[in-house]
Amino acid sequence: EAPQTAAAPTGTAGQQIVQTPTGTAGPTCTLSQFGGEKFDLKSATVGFSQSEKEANPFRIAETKSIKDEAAKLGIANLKVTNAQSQFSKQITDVQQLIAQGAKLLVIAPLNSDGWEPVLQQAASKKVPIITVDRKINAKACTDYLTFIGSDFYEQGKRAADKMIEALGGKGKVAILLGAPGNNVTTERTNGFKDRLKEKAPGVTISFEQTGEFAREKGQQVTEQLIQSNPDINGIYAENDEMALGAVTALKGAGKQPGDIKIVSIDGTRSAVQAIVDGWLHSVIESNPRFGPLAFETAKKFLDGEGIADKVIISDREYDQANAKDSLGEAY
Amino acid sequence: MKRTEAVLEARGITKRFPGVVALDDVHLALGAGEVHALVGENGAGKSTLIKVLTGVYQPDEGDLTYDGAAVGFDTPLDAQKVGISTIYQEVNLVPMMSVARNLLLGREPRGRLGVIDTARLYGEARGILREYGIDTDVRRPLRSLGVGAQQMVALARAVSVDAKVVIMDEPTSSLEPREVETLFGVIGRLREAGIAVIYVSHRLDELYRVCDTVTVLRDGRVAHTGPLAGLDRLKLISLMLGRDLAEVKSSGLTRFNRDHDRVGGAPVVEARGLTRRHVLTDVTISVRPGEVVGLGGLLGAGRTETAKAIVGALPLDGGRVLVAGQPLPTGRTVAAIRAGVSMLPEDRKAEGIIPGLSVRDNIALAALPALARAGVVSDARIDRVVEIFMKRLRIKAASPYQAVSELSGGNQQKVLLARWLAVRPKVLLLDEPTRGIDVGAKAEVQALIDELAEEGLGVLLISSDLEELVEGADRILVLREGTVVGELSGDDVTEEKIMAAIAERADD
Amino acid sequence: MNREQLGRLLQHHGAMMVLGMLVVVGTLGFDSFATPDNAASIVVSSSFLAVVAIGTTFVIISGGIDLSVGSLFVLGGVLAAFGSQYGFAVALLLPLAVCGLVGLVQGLIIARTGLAPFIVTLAGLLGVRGMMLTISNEGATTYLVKNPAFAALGQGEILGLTYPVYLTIALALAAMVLLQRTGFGQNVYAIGGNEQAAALMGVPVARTKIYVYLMSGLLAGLAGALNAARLSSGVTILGIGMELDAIAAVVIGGTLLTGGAGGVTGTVAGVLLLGVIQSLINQVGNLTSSIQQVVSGAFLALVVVAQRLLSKAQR
Amino acid sequence: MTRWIRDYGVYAAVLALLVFNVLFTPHFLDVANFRTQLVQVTPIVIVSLGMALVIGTKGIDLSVGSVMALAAALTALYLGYGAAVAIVVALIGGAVAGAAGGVLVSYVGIQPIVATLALLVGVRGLANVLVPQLVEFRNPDLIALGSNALFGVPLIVIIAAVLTLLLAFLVRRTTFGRQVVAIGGNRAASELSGLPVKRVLVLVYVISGVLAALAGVLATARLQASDPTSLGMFIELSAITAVVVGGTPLSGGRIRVASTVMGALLMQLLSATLIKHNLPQSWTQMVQAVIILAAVYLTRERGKR
Ligand SMILES: Nc1ncnc2c1ncn2[C@@H]1O[C@H](COP(=O)(O)OP(=O)(O)OP(=O)(O)O)[C@@H](O)[C@H]1O
Ligand SMILES: Nc1ncnc2c1ncn2[C@@H]1O[C@H](COP(=O)(O)OP(=O)(O)OP(=O)(O)O)[C@@H](O)[C@H]1O
Ligand SMILES: [Mg+2]
Ligand SMILES: [Mg+2]
Repeated sequence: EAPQTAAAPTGTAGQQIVQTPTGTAGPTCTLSQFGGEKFDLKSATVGFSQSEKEANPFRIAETKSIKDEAAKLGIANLKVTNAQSQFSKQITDVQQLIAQGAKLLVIAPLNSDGWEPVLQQAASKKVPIITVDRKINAKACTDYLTFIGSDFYEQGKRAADKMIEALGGKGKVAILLGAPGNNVTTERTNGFKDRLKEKAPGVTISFEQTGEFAREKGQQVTEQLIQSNPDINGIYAENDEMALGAVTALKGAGKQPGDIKIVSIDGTRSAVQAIVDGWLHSVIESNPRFGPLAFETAKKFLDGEGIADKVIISDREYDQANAKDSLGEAY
Repeated sequence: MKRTEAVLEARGITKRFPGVVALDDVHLALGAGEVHALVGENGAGKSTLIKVLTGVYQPDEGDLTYDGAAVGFDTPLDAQKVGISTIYQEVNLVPMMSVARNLLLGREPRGRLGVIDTARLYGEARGILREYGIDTDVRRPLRSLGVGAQQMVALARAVSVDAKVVIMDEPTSSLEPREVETLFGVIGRLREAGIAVIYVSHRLDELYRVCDTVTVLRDGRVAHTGPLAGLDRLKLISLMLGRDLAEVKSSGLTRFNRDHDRVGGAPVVEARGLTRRHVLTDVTISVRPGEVVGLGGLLGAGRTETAKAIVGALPLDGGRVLVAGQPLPTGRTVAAIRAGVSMLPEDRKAEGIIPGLSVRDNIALAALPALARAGVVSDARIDRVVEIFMKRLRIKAASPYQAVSELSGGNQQKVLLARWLAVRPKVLLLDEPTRGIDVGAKAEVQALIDELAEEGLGVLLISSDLEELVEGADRILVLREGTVVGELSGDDVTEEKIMAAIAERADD
Repeated sequence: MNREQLGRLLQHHGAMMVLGMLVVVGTLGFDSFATPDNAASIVVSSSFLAVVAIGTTFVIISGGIDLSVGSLFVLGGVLAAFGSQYGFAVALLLPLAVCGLVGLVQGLIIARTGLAPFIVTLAGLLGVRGMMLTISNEGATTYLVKNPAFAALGQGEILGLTYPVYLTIALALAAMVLLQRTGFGQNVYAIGGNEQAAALMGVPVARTKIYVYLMSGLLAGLAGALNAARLSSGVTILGIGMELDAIAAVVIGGTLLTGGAGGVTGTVAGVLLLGVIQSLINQVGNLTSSIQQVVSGAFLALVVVAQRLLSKAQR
Repeated sequence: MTRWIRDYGVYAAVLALLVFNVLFTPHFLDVANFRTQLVQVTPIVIVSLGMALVIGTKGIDLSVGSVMALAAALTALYLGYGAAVAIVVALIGGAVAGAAGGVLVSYVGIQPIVATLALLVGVRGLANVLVPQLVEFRNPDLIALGSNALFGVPLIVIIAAVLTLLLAFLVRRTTFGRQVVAIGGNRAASELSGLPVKRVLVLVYVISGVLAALAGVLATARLQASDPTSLGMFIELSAITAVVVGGTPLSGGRIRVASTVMGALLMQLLSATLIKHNLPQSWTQMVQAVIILAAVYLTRERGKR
């Protein structure tokens, strides 16, 4: 595990970079192992199942990246569905994509568990599935092809590192949790807590309430929090929206930038701007631009190359040092 | 007639509602084969007693014996199970369910596997209804029947079970004469079979025709109980009203005095050729100031529809209404009311009172715009109007702020009259203004109608009570199947002639 | 008479007709719409909502409403997955017992205190989701279905359709018989049509209501359990807004929200209609999520308005 | 006594919760804390006022949350023309959405819950079509509206208070208010009494829409961002709860304005208490369920069996 602090190489404008280069780590999967047949990506029906409304920067960037890349590659028949945050609907969406003859599926799962029916159907038709952003709890290469995305647990740990750094190893921290029942929430929380326990017992968590990944909720919870716990030193927000809501709350309470250290995850433009303005201490990136990597993986797979069981991207982080310069690359 | 031990007996029943003692130490004994009249003014406690007898209410004090044993019914179902069958005052069936399912609810014929056998369900229902002279498609929803037919279904439902006691709370208030005869036939048969009947009605003629004994309730207490034969009619009324016999005698039975000498001038409202498919055909009616025009006919003849059409509450296929020569826009109640035409609806509960509001708010409702300044209500003005009408109509209420739903039927009716008088109409359409209200209140309402006509108000009076119609109206139009089939005026206004007018065409 | 029949036909089978129309449109417009796979996906995914909506149909006909079914659905799933580690019977019975109990309690409160069903089941919606979060460690734990027999209950197939589909059909038929051909069904219609009258006619109003909410709870729990079997896990993020889908399906199916009229056939058609609309949107395959929402809302309004106008025209 | 509980139960419950917090919640007595609670409850109060009116007619308005979102979207779109213009457009949007619901309910005759359910889905979609994602703004006027105070009382709280008084006046003292209650009590009778039933109904839904839109504008001003995706999500349930807990029956025919505000405050204090004591979400929801039931049970209509 290597903490990544590198800013993106110039010229790639926020492109994802792979942390574990394909072929070096873990078992790989080839077309013959998978059992499928080669087909021409350009003329095939490709399905993309988005999980949530394209209403936040992450999802917008994610869907756009897939569509743009498909267009760039000349994939004429890209079918996009959106489950509107309803898991049952996503299952049905994917099944209907399969029924429409999709030869390749790119899925941004709403949830890691519960994919049994889809996986069975895809496996029987030998449709390779690439899941992006979130994992599916199943066997790579048999049930699905591979996973491309960040390591949420790792993000939580890195956020903890940043928090420890900001507080100098001592202080009281509040957590703005994501939506309950979400794998992302769970992993980002666990990573954060484990790391604190391990590295900085002096930092205690005195408050954790859900902000449901939404700005307004983040604002409201923070308002209550700073009222009843005025001695709080840091806030860990599990996404940028809640962090920005917290900033509004702090402003409203007459706090100055930096009074309370805020660390969050995602790397949206507004959040990076807030670092520049001094309100956020740092942001761990979670890069949504899966298009190029997903289709590159698919092409390699179809060309017979071995594909790793997971493709973990290296997320950057933003802080005072690089925020201003990286503003253009944030999504 | 055999009189044996009481089948059903109530002793010392007391029932209190917030603010009222509805029943106070009431005794009632009912023998097998006895038809027992239960009478009293509106609000005397008749319906409450019935509800106590049948498990709808629990008495605060007192006890019941049934078949010689002490009983207590927690629900109406308990009472029904042991053989007490009841027709409650309001038509109490389920409008959206079919006639057959209403009729046999709770005892549907079962087929194999204990599942309802629909063929038999419909067959049995048809059979039962035919006995009561109703020939209708039993699969139709009940609400598609007229009120009278619905009442007959309720009757058939109550009587067709194996009951030892049948209780009827004002069963005839919405029946037409022929149906009333059928009902009396049924009661006769029940008596033969040794079944006890409690019969509530405000129509004294009926009581004398079918009842053996009578219990008079007044203000929740038993004022008299004993055989009906030999009890003078005026005496009975004085018992109900709690007034001297002499006083009752002097005021007479109906309060109408017909000769409205100030009738005259151009019609204040004129309806021409009102037509609505299947309901009304070319109905033309006019009412002059100070005139009481009666509208006669059997149930379902289209009288209510005519009145509704005039005030714009019924969409029409043809015809128009003129007020003082000016045509009214069709289908707009607001316009009719503004022009001075108001209607007192037939169904007090469903279309009249606003139960949650006070007497005061109910009276002021229609006149609100007139009683307000720039949309802001003026309490002073409302108080004045409410006071005037409560006094004039002798509305009995604890205060203007009492909820109207707590008033007895007669007083509710007066509140509604007050609502309409408060908008100062030129014409009032009264649809069954005295239905279900007691002799005392009835006389008051009738006197009021008279008085209003004297003052120059035009009145259209719809009533199924022929006596009332004859005594009250200057001129009578007879409707049948939505068409005017006769007009009577002057000396022709008699019950016989009305009957003849209805019958003449019926025999075609 | 003829018009009356026509009106009744439209009220009862309007959803069925619109469904037919949409299927024709879909078949003509999209090659991949009328394929067995796509049809199966619609039917299979609709079956769970259908089971829930059958319960909702009873509740609505009785003049009530049940907002707790979405929460009971997810609770049922979590309990089933949790119970599956103790065997098939526990996996199936635990959710039924708990969800049935919740339904029973709601029914008792509604029937005995006269509180508005809307509010009681709204409290249920919150409370049950809270229970689910407690069991699943604030939603962090997803129990996996360990019992293969139980998983097969949700995944096994006959003729390309999974068991839950057949179970749903059986339940719908049973519900139809229950509603039309038993005393209980008659009582449900009666209390929905006129509660006071029903009481006076000797209908056990309280008991009927209690059964209705009990049934709704049981069916929601069963649907959740079946879904967990299908997904092989007790997913904790399900069921949000499902009560509204169920109500929409019931209403589209011609059941009056005021109670006293309606039926199961319409509900099933309503559920399928929602499924077909979703599928058509997916067939287009390029609508943005917000446009999808506008289309769904507009369609719901359209169906209800059309139904209303047609049934008005009959009079 | 029972009557007293029915009429003033909400006040007692709010008081009880206040006492609990004063005793057990640190820093509860700070002025800033009360400001926070009032500011947070404002949108719910404003929405509840409209909801109370709708419920008074025996209706229900599920679309309020989506209308808030629509208002947020419109505000963002028209902010370029100045805050005043944006607000007016947003309120007009709310009025139009409300009118759509009102027309469906009164003229077409669709049950309120269905009509407004369709709007709930459709209007939120529309708001998202107009503004697909959260938009931050820097308009000083709008930000001032959300954060400024007058004599220490936040502007938006003053606005909510004034609206409460206005609505109480409307309900108690105007012809319109009486007509609303009468229609809820008995629609057929109101029609025959010559009340402009359909017009009143449309107006009621329009008022609800405008109030929801205003709530949306204020929430947007406070958030300093327009967020049509999640703004007002599920607020209809909170508002209905506030109204019912305040003793306005869902069966219509009665409206209690002051108690509705108390109902909203009760729910706000409750959630604040649970958050401040850092209880997990699961607890929060279960406690809320119990309190709602208890409150509604105590304030229920009695005498009817
Ligand atoms: N549910 C109730 N709550 C409060 N008061 C009631 C209730 N039911 C009846 N009352 C009151 O009890 C008294 C008796 O009413 P009841 O209905 O028994 O009269 P009634 O003799 O049947 O009159 P009517 O001839 O008009 O039918 C009246 O004063 C009435 O206002
Ligand atoms: N809801 C309805 N559906 C179908 N037909 C109806 C409906 N209501 C009334 N009718 C029919 O309209 C006609 C007129 O009925 P209406 O009630 O006006 O009679 P009426 O003379 O006023 O009798 P009464 O007032 O004594 O009940 C009848 O043929 C009746 O069957
Ligand atoms: Mg009575
Ligand atoms: Mg009539």
